[in-house]
Amino acid sequence: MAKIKGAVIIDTERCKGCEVCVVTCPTQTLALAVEVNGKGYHYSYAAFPETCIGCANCAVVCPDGVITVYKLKVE
Amino acid sequence: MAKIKGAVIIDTERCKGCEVCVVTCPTQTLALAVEVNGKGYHYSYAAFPETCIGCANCAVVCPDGVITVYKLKVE
Amino acid sequence: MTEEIIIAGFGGQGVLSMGKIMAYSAMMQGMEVSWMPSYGPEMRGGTANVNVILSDERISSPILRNFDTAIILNQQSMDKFEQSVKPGGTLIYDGNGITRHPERKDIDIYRIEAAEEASAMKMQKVFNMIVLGGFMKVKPILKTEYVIKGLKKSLPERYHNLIPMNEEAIKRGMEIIQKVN
Amino acid sequence: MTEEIIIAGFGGQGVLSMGKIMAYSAMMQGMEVSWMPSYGPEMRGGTANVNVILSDERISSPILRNFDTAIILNQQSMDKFEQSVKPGGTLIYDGNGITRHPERKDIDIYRIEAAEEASAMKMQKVFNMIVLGGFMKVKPILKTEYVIKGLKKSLPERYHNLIPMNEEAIKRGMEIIQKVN
Amino acid sequence: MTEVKAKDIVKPENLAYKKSKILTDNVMHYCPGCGHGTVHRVLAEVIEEEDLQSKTVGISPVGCSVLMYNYLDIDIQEAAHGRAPALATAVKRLLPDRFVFTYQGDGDLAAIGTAETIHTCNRGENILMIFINNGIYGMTGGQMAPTTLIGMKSSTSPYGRDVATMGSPIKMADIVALLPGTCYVTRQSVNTAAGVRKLKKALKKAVEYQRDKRGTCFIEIVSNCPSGWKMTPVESNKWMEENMFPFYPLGDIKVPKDS
Amino acid sequence: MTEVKAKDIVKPENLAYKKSKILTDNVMHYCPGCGHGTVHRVLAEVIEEEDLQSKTVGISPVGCSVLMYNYLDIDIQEAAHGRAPALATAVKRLLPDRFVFTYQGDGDLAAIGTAETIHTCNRGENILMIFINNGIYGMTGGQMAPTTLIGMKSSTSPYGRDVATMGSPIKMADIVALLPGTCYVTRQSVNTAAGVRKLKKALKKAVEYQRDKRGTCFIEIVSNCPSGWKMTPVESNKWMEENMFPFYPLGDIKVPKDS
Amino acid sequence: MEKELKLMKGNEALAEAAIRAGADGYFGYPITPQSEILEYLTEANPQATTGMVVLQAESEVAAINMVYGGAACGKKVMTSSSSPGISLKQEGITYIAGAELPCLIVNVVRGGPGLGTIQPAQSDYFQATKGGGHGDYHLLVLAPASVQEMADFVELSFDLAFKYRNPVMILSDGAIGQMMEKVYLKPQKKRSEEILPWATTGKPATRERNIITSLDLDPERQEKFNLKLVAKYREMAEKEVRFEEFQTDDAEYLFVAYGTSARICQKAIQLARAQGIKVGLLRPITLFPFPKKRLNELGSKVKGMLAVEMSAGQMVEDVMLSVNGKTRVSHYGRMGGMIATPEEVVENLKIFIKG
Amino acid sequence: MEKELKLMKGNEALAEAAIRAGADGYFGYPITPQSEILEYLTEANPQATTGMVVLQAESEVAAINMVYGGAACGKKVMTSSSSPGISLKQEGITYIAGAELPCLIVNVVRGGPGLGTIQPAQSDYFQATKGGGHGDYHLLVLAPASVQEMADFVELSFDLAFKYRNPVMILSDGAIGQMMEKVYLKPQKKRSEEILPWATTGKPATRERNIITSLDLDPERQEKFNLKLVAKYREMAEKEVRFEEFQTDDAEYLFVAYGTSARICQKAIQLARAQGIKVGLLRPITLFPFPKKRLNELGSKVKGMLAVEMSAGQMVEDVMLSVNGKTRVSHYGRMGGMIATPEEVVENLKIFIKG
Ligand SMILES: Cc1ncc(C[n+]2csc(CCOP(=O)(O)OP(=O)(O)O)c2C)c(N)n1
Ligand SMILES: Cc1ncc(C[n+]2csc(CCOP(=O)(O)OP(=O)(O)O)c2C)c(N)n1
Ligand code: SF4
Ligand code: SF4
Ligand code: SF4
Ligand code: SF4
Ligand code: SF4
Ligand code: SF4
Ligand SMILES: [Mg+2]
Ligand SMILES: [Mg+2]
Repeated sequence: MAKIKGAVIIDTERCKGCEVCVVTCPTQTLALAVEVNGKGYHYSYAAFPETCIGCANCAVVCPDGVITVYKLKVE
Repeated sequence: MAKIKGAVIIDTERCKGCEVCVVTCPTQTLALAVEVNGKGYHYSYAAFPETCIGCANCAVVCPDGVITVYKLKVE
Repeated sequence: MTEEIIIAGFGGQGVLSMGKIMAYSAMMQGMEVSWMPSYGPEMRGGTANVNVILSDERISSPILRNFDTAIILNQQSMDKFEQSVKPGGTLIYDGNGITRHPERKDIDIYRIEAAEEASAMKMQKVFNMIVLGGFMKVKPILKTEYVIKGLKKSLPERYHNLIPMNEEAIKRGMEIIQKVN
Repeated sequence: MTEEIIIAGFGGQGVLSMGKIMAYSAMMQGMEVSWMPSYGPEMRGGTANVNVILSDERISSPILRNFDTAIILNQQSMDKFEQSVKPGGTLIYDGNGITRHPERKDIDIYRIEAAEEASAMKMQKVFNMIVLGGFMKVKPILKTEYVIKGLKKSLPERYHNLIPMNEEAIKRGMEIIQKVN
Repeated sequence: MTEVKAKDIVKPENLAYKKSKILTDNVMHYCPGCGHGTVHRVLAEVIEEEDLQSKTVGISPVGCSVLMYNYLDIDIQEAAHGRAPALATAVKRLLPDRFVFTYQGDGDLAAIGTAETIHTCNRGENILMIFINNGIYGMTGGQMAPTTLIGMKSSTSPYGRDVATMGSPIKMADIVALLPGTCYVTRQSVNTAAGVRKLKKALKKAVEYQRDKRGTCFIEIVSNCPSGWKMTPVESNKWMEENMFPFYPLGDIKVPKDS
Repeated sequence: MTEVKAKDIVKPENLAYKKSKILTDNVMHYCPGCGHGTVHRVLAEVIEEEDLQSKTVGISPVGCSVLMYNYLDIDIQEAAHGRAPALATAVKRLLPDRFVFTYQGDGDLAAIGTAETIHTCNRGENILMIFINNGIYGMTGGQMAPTTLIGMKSSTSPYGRDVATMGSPIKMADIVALLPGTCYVTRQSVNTAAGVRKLKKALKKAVEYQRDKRGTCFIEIVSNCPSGWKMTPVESNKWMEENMFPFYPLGDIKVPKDS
Repeated sequence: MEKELKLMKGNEALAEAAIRAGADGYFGYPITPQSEILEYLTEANPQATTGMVVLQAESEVAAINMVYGGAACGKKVMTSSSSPGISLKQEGITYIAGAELPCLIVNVVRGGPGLGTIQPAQSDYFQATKGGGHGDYHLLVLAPASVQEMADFVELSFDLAFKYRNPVMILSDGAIGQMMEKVYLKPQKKRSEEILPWATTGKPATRERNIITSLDLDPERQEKFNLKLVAKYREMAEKEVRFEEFQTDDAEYLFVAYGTSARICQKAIQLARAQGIKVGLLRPITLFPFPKKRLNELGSKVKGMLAVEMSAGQMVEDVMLSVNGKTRVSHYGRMGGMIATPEEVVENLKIFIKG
Repeated sequence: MEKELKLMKGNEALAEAAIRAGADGYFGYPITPQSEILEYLTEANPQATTGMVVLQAESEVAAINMVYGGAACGKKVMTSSSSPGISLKQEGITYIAGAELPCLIVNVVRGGPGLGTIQPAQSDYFQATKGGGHGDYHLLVLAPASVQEMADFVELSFDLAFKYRNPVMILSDGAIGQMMEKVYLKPQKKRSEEILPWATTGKPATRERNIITSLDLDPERQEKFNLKLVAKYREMAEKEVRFEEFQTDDAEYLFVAYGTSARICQKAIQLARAQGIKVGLLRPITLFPFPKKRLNELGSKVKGMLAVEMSAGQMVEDVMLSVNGKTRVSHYGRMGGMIATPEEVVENLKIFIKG
């Protein structure tokens, strides 16, 4: 069965830690970091990258447009 | 049979000759005068006073409120 | 030569357009002109007046207190402007509706029964042209040919058939104006 | 005595309210005070600073270029205000997030690890009170009892249970502030 | 049947109609046949009959009715163009037991004053708004109004109102009826005696609703402007019936739920 | 199933989503989680995908989005508070083949700009109006907006919006849908990926309608203001779903007759 | 009753003082840097205590016209805004002046033109004093220089507004609006229940109807009205000029400055005198009427006057008109939300002295 | 091509001249005494010939903001109104000045304040020249005194507006708007098709995006912008001052008057000289920038200057600022729609001469 694997690249320095992507992700791939970035925000990152299915929902809801998504069909 | 007789008093100096009362009167009592008043208007007057039934329609539509109406029930 | 004129009467008597035709024809004759109305809220029945200046020189003030000629078409205007005619000047008035006639001795007074004439001729619309004719007779500044040109310019094309009637009115005005004093 | 102070840091660090409590307690001690914030569009994350003046005399300008004391809570503010301390004046700063430490030799420099302490004590909310405690130690103008009074006035009734925690924070601040040069 | 002479009829006890004393003796500056005068007269009657003179504050607009204060013997404020509802809002809030009304033309209420109209209705201010819709700017000499009909000529739509460039006539009553703040929205006319009598009833209802603090009452009166329309008064009324009424149908648009 | 490493996936040919180039690299000044940013991003995508950069003139309002010109790589005019539709009217009439849109908040569009909103829609200007309804004045620190919900607290309704004194929240989309000048009126949101994708479709329709000169398109976006509402972004989205959406239901309110 | 001591922002002090002065109504629209006024009032909710009406209007235009309506009822009403909002109110303001109504308008000035900045400025001086609206009218303009004056000028404004039946403006700026200082607040006054004889509150049988209007279609009557206004402004100029002097006795040079700039000049005087420069300050408190007479007198005494303003040079024109060539007059200004420091004022005084 | 001779009202001449100057758009709202401008344009329907857009807006506020939008596209756009409408436009005007946009605003002044009268006045001088809106900005203000100038100043205004990227105002009055005179009209110009480099017309790949705004949240940058404006106004003062002199060579006294008042003063000169009084006239054509330098020179030559205005005294302040005490300056004014006659001006000149 063909499966879709995804990966996200988050520009963590520009992330404002709003968590909107985190709650949107259907596969709980994302989480907010314990550390803060240069602006003082707990940025979002792919805590469980292997679960990402590349649906781009996170990127589509990110108000700051800091997520880039890639996906690959894996046989 | 009881009949209603009416009479109108028109303040001809204040009348602007708009003719609205004339066309409103159900009994064709009123007409515009050939002469003009001090303001240059062909004022309205009771051309056929005997036909007036005192319905006050003329007074009610007169924009300048210059008509006073009286009526009497005649047996 | 500078002629300073006021025309005053009811709105609807064609006061403003008479002034306009005067100014236009003078302009066609190469003169300097100004036409300055007193304007009010745009409603019927008020009074209207216009200052018209016809001159060989550049016109300074278009608004004046005293005039060479006053053309007066109702009682209110008579009350207001009789005194504004310069000594030696001219007052032309229509007697219709005038209850107190002009009394000054130091000016020339003319009367023109234009309203009467207009209704006799069934040409209410050209009442003001009759008055204009009177003025042209008394003060021969404007030439009839230019007045007609002026009319042509100021009337929309579709009314040009009315021009002969206007010409007729001017002629009548010239005939019926009468010196009073 | 006149003490001219600037407090500068991120919005959200409690810069403005620290200034307000200073002003309030000084006022309760009978001093003249002024509190002048730099205000921006009301959005999070910007920088904030406030000029506070405590004085025995009527205060003239509430806006100043040079200060007796600067309390500096982030790098941007350090860059902007280090030079504005008067020679012989005082600079107090929190080392957290500071990448370039103050370099002046002609002023007294104090460091207070308030952010660290606040998170150690799990009292992030009273970070600014720790800093205030440090200031009170270095510049003994404000009396703790009046500061507490000030806190009571500025906190809504329902938060008065937090006052002991604030008092504790001030005490900690007095303890942990350290002279650097 | 006996012969009756006029002098037998004209006696105080036989009086059938006389203008209200609230209408002053000043000659109204309105053009012959203009509906403004009729509305003033009816309004005066209502104020008299409801004994409201000492309680009424009226707000006149900028428009032909700017001089309303010369004709109604009540306290009146003359507002800036379009702002009568703002004045009325303050008056009513500061003097909640007074009867407060605005009187506005279509330029005033539906063009420059659109925001004030909508927000006053939306707040549900307890006032009466009287809206004289004559499809034109009367006062300034007959320019196009927001309510000018499609194809209708005015001094600023000399070739007729063109939808593509000037938009469609706007139905303010329908818009304010949408807002929860209004309690009574109706469209009336004064070109016939029956119409005038209906308007009077509507005005009385508005007085009652205001007394009961029900919200904003909005009475539109589709009216004529013989001068602006370049018609005789009688022609203008006819034209109005044939052209305005189909587009602005008369009758109640919104009535209080329990009435 | 083979193990796939991130580095195998992150390759240009596998790109699934990347922000549009029309969105500049400037860090947006919006608060974390604010819907303004999302709408900007979608708008940028549409402008890019429809190849409109060289044809677009945008009008930003006074409100949090005043600085829109820092984030969209297109020509932008910054209007006075409430007046964006007036600017857009002139731009579109002078440059009829350009894609012209306004972007306004609820204070801007539904309070001070009410008259411009309504008359621009009534004239049926061929523009797109984007309306961010977050029920509050974000920019100035959280004051009540005309669209603030009943009972909702703000810095000028600290005890909650009270209908009796402050009126009800106003539904601008419903009002403008009444006007013949509008061709497309819809209410959207950006709090979920599905919502964002719908908004994008709506924007593309508006582009098409404007190209076809169908009249005014009006897209309301019910959005959040975490700062003004004093909530975290995630809380604010939840609150919005539970409170704003019932009152401002999402979906099309008016669509062109033949579509 | 004792005055109450508080630490408040200028905006808050003004709002609280309005309640205590027995104001009947406030109508406003949010704008930085003065939104605290409306916010404070909605929080304080005086409707429940004094009965004062507080209403957020749909716009500044609506707000000023609400003020018009309320003032026409003889009520103590007010509005506040900042520069762009005040520009929008200009038509309403000239109507209020033309209808001779009392009211208070507060402008907490920010940098302009246009949307500008939200930082403090004094660049609305011309608008406030010469008439930003059309027609020959003037506001009476008060310029507070402290939070205390923000509070005190409210009652003063209402008193003057009713005395002259003229709108009064408090011309403040973002600095004074946003800063906190000590302020002594007066005790609560009761709202007046008096019905003023000219007010439109419903016509009783006992008087003629009252009409509030700014219209007169007859220019002769309108001119009489204009002359009445001129006479009123002249009376203000005679009776209502207010100013404060600092160290003018021995001054060889004079700062002229109001509001925030005057505060800065006070400090600049200390600095300058420490350097041996004898400089004083005249602080106009009323900007209209302007302290012309006193400045003219001082014009004979000093070697020069430096107008210090947060503007490109506006009040300086009134200074020049006051001294009419008697002494040198110059201007030093910062703009766009920038505020001069006392130090730079001294530097510029020295440049001025050098000529 | 020949110039065309017509008899026209000032308002009509201005409207026709706008079409012929190749204007791109007019946005206005009716108000007496200038409604003829919009009426003339709708009748002429230039959309069908030159492509000029003519639109009746829902209000003056909308109209001025349409002008803002159109000007931001680099188009030749204009609006017109009369006093109350101009007051409403103040916010829009200061935005346009703050965004450095070119446009033409026509004010056909009527008596104020408030609704006032509809008769001619000159009481909006301060508003026009000092800035009726907030913030430090100025319009370039032209004052026509004839129907010919109503026509001629349209193209001049657009030229100046684009040269300086600054709004230009034609400050006329009801008399000049309503009166008819001879006017020579220039031939029709084609509308420009040039796309200006700063205009917002859609960003091609070849340039950075264009942004039109009056906002700068950073006061330091805002101040730099304010200084740029100051420099621009200074440049105008150097290059754009326009005025006309009548019989100043031998004048012992000087009238200073613009627009309608200047016309009246010309006649007054004739009357006064006939009585042996050597009086001349300086007529400022630009009110901002004001002919300060020339007046200052004349200040050394004449025994006094009488500013004649249809106002309570506004331009007279600029006359005084120009001469700075060098000579006596006084004011004679009518108000509220009244116009002085030449005779009464002479009477008042005599009173002035007596002292
Ligand atoms: C701010 C302002 N703009 C414009 C005007 C000019 N004006 C006076 S009345 C009017 C319109 C009147 O039309 P409407 O409201 O329909 O009233 P009507 O005269 O038809 O009864 C206008 C535009 C004004 N006085 N003030
Ligand atoms: C004439 C004017 N009035 C008021 C303001 C202040 N102001 C700036 S933004 C704003 C409201 C913003 O609210 P909204 O339109 O809802 O936008 P948001 O910030 O919520 O996106 C106000 C009142 C102004 N700049 N200009
Ligand atoms: S692309 Fe989809 S699965 Fe992957 S992180 Fe984003 S939302 Fe989650
Ligand atoms: S949505 Fe964007 S800004 Fe928000 S946490 Fe996720 S990556 Fe960061
Ligand atoms: S009262 Fe009736 S019948 Fe008599 S004249 Fe009037 S309308 Fe005619
Ligand atoms: S309706 Fe009145 S004004 Fe008109 S003609 Fe009849 S009486 Fe005269
Ligand atoms: S212009 Fe029209 S609305 Fe005005 S009074 Fe005349 S008819 Fe009535
Ligand atoms: S204040 Fe509200 S609307 Fe403005 S950026 Fe912040 S969250 Fe968004
Ligand atoms: Mg109308
Ligand atoms: Mg909002």
